[in-house]
Amino acid sequence: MSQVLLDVRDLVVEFPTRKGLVQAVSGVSFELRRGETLALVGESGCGKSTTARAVMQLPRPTSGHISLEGDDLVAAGKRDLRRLRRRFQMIFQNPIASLNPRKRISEIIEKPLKIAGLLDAEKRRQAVEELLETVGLDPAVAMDKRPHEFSGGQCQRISIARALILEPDLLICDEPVSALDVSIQAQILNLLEDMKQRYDLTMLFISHDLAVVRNVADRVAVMYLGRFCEVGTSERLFDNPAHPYTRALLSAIPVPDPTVTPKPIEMIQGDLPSPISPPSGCRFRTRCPVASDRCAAEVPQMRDLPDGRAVACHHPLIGG
Amino acid sequence: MAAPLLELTNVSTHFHSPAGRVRAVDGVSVSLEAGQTLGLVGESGSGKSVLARTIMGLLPSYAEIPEGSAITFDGHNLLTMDRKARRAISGPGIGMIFQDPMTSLNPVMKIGQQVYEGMRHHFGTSKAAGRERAIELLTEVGIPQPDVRVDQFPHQLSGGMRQRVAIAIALACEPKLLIADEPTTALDVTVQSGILDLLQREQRDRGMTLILITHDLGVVAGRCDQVAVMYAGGIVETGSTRSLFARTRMRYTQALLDSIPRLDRPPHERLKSIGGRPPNLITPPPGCRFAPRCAFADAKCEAGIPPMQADEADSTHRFACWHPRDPEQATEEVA
Amino acid sequence: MADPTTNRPLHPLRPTLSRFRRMRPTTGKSGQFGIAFWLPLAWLILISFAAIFAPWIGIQDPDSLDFINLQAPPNDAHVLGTDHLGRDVLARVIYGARVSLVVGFCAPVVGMLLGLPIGMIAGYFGGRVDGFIVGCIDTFLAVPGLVLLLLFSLIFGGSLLVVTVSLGLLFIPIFSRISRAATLSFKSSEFVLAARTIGANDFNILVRELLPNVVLPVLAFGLVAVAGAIVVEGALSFLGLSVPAPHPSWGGMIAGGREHLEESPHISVFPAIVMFLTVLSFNLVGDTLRSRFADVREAAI
Amino acid sequence: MRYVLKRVRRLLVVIFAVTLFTFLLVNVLPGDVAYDIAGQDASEEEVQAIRADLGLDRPVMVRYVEWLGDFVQGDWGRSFRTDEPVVEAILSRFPVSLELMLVAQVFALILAVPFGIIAAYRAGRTTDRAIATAGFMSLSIPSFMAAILLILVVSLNLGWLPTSEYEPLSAGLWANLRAFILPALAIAMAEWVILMRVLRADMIGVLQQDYISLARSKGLPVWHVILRHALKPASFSMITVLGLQIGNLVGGSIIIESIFALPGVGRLLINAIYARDFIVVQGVVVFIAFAYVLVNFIVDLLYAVLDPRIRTERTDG
Repeated sequence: MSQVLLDVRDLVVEFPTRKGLVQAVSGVSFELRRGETLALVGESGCGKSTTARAVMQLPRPTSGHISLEGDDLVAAGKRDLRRLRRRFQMIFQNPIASLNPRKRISEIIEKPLKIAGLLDAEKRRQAVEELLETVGLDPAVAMDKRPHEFSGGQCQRISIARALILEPDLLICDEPVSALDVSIQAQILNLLEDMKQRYDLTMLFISHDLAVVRNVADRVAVMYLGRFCEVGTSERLFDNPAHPYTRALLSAIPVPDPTVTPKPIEMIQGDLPSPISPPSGCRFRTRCPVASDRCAAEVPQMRDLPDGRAVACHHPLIGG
Repeated sequence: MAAPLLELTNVSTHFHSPAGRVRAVDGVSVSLEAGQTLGLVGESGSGKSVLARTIMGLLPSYAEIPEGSAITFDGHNLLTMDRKARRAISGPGIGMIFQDPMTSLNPVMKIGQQVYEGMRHHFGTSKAAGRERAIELLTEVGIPQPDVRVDQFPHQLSGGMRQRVAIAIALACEPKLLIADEPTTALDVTVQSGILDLLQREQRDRGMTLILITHDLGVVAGRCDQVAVMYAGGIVETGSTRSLFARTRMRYTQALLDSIPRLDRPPHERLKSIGGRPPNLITPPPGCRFAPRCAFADAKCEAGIPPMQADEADSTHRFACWHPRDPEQATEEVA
Repeated sequence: MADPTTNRPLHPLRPTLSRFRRMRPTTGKSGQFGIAFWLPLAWLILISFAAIFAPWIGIQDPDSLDFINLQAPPNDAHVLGTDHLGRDVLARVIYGARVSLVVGFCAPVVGMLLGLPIGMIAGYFGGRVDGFIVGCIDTFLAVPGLVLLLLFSLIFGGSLLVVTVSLGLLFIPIFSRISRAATLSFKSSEFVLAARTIGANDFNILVRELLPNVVLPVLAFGLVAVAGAIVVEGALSFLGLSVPAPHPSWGGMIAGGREHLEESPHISVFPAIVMFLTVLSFNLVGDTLRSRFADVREAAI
Repeated sequence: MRYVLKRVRRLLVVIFAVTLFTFLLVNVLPGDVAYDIAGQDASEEEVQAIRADLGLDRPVMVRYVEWLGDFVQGDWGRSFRTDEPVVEAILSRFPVSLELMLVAQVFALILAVPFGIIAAYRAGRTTDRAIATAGFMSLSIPSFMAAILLILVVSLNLGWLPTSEYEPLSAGLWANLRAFILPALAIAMAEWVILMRVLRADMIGVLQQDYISLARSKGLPVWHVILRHALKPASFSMITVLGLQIGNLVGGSIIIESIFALPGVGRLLINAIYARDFIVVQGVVVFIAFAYVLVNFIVDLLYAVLDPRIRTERTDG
């Protein structure tokens, strides 16, 4: 097995809000091996993006350890962190908003090099041109334009170029295709797959779309209200969910096939509980069809199932 | 065969802009019988929402509907009616649900009032009776504690609940036709299926006609009788849902279906993406609008607009393509 | 209303249609400015030209007294007539423009140079820094601007420099509010986050990422501020607290004609008209440019 | 409630800062009142005596603390010139300023609301542009110029509303009100445009919202949609601006009060400034600042009444 690149232990992120302290991420642990793609899935408010940003140290997490091949990111000082940032980069959900509207494309992409103090102007320009070509844009046309002259898909290509110019080890993708149309989405997903091969990337992929996740991920972690429900390889998890929430999510996805009648989802309808005062015990219990008294009393711990995945549930759907 | 409830004949909607005339909707013809559900599918910019607003009469002032367009609803031409008669149709005739429930409810008006306001205007219902009816409707759309919620403001509800309120508002005047414009796009996937189930139930129970606008072919597949696929302002393929999915003819429809990542495919499978991007609607390509992105396009496609033609097996299945896909053949190589 | 080809009077459009919004027809053809821009601009150029070259364009001495023609209505010798001391109104209006234009341009610049960084720092760093700056601005705003100006001019005496600088100080709160609001709106946008992920420091983000975006709305307000500064200077000189007499200024001339409104309204009315046209022109030109900037920004975001 | 307390605390801090700021401005900066009182021929000893008499020879912070102590007890000092207690001087003139500002804002609102609505509804069209142009012209007439023009045209040329003396309310409502019509118009001349433009901008934004489309899709008449659905959410910014303008009630009417000879606080202030009667200036400035902060505080609370989103958020918190 390849070595661990990113190790996250007991990550907690809290935000003060007007109504009280919100714990957006409550003790999440995972590791990411070199060359692997781990997807975090869940619905809005589950803490998946917060987790990704905590890994980016934007903002710094409340507690927990995050180490990138032995370098502790949480403990790193400002200066060290800035140096370490070269090795982990991020692309964002909104491709247009993530590019400064007042800057030229060439300035946007070369900025990481400039800040890192790498290469001279001529070499930087060359690097930008090569990378633009790699992500499928014509450098001659694109270099001197500004972001608003491009479509969403093209802007996402530019974002990818900016993230890759420092040749990072880890690429964090925060909902990179959810703002894009289906036909463009496929282009970007294919491009990410190509870049992963070419630059030997390890990816942390955040998405609410399970079909997209199925396509890109080696392993998947399902999140609900700040905690992991289930982590496993994408085949096992999708073909045979162990956590009732995973099953509910999967059953809710509409299938583009008229011969499949949509089934009612296996989850109690209702609102997401308030993250300020989450339910005791298992956080999913208020909407879980198989919840018992034990679920209210006792927080389910992550445990390994025989098939190699981990689930946090008192009544898993398989492997008891 | 009964006369259709809604019939669009050669409907176009153009926007005036300094850069030129934007042909947001261009020559759309489609008809819908009472009690049917039509799925209107397309990517952003395909004109599906503009078409909905054209039917509903909600276009901005710089829009123009060119001569020759006709929208017949229940025997009336909506485009030539006087304003007052047209308003009498909005509500009891046609109701609408919008995409984002966070912005489609008035933030400073009580939920109950928003529900019964239409009834008061059209039927002269009293306030007390309207409030009673609003509570009934809120119960019907699955809102817990409707007698409390009726006096609350929208921000006190979650997104899914607000969309249920929006449905109650649309249902209040018992419309014959309900247009739902991407009703679940802004919602989480587990909430989405609840809303779609509700819409489907109401449609069936009330014998209502429903137009479901979405970008998600999956949503359409399980819940619509008919599908119309839009691309760059026009309908490129329409037919019964079963036939359209089983015997896809138009190259764009097929490309769209192919580009969707699917749960039943293995991980890391290369997706069949569509190259390029949708055309500029100020100066659209002269021929087939999909031609610049189509793997099967040739000189003919670039020169002339393909006419609508019927599928051999099902005459209600119509499509606009010079080189339609052979539905009997499983996969095809690029010609 | 039976013609389906006419624009239906159905107004609102929704956010998803907003991509069409910037295509809304504007006055004239695209890329061109209408007459509501060129005419005021021409006036501004004319008045600036006259003010700059006042000594060389063959007008009379604004301070020379013509005792034969006291309060003379417009005539051949005095195109706009004379005031109660027999001074040429045209000459005084043109020399008065020097004061108005200098104060009008310089005061907003002073306000902008100080207000912009203050607002950006408050918006960017937030927390206590923001609380302190906003508190100071609130305090400053609670004292009426005209009162402050009056105090300043009493304490330091009325001179062009004092008026310009103190008026400039008054513009600080407005400019810092605008730049603070703009900074706040851009601060949490993803491109700033992206800059952080590549290790940019606060200074770099403020100057390279935020400033180019914040400066646009601030500049757009600048021309409107010029109009405002001319008005306030006019009010000050009307009260006799701007540049000292007998130096001509528009407000002072309007005030000077007050006593003779009934028999010689031209003494007040001509400077009033010139001042009105100048303020109007700055407002119109500023508004056109501002909506143009806003369009650019809207298209860019 | 916690929200209100927080606002009150903030209000007190600003008031305190204003008193300090004003006191320092008036006392530290050059220009000594003792010389003025003593007159030009006074000897240095006489001046020193006056300074000692007024307590001006002590350190400024000591004087500030003393003044603040008296101030909170309601003793704002006496005018150097007239010996009138400052508090009484202000309170006796305040109703005039208040009435002037209220009448002016009523005029401004009468113009701003209908024109703002029409301009927003016809945004980009001829009507909108006509209103915008008229607004720009009106905005470009400074209030002192408007005052002169109104006197010239309305009083002198047309002979209506001769520039009349101020009469107290006891002299009859019309006699009292007519003195305010021209001055209020002069103030409203620019202010209605500001209100109108704020309302128009917000109204355009609101009219683009989906909830307006939803209201229209119910088949409601346009006027109903505008008045019942759009006006309330579109008027929040306008109310803020209105609050700022009313809060600025004295600062905005100093010149107008002196042109029309209205015995308001503004005239008191300007006369005190000319007379270098700094104890009065100080009192009036603090009073004005207090009024300004207080009105803004009230507007903030008003928001909570008007906007249910804020109301529940704040009671929840």
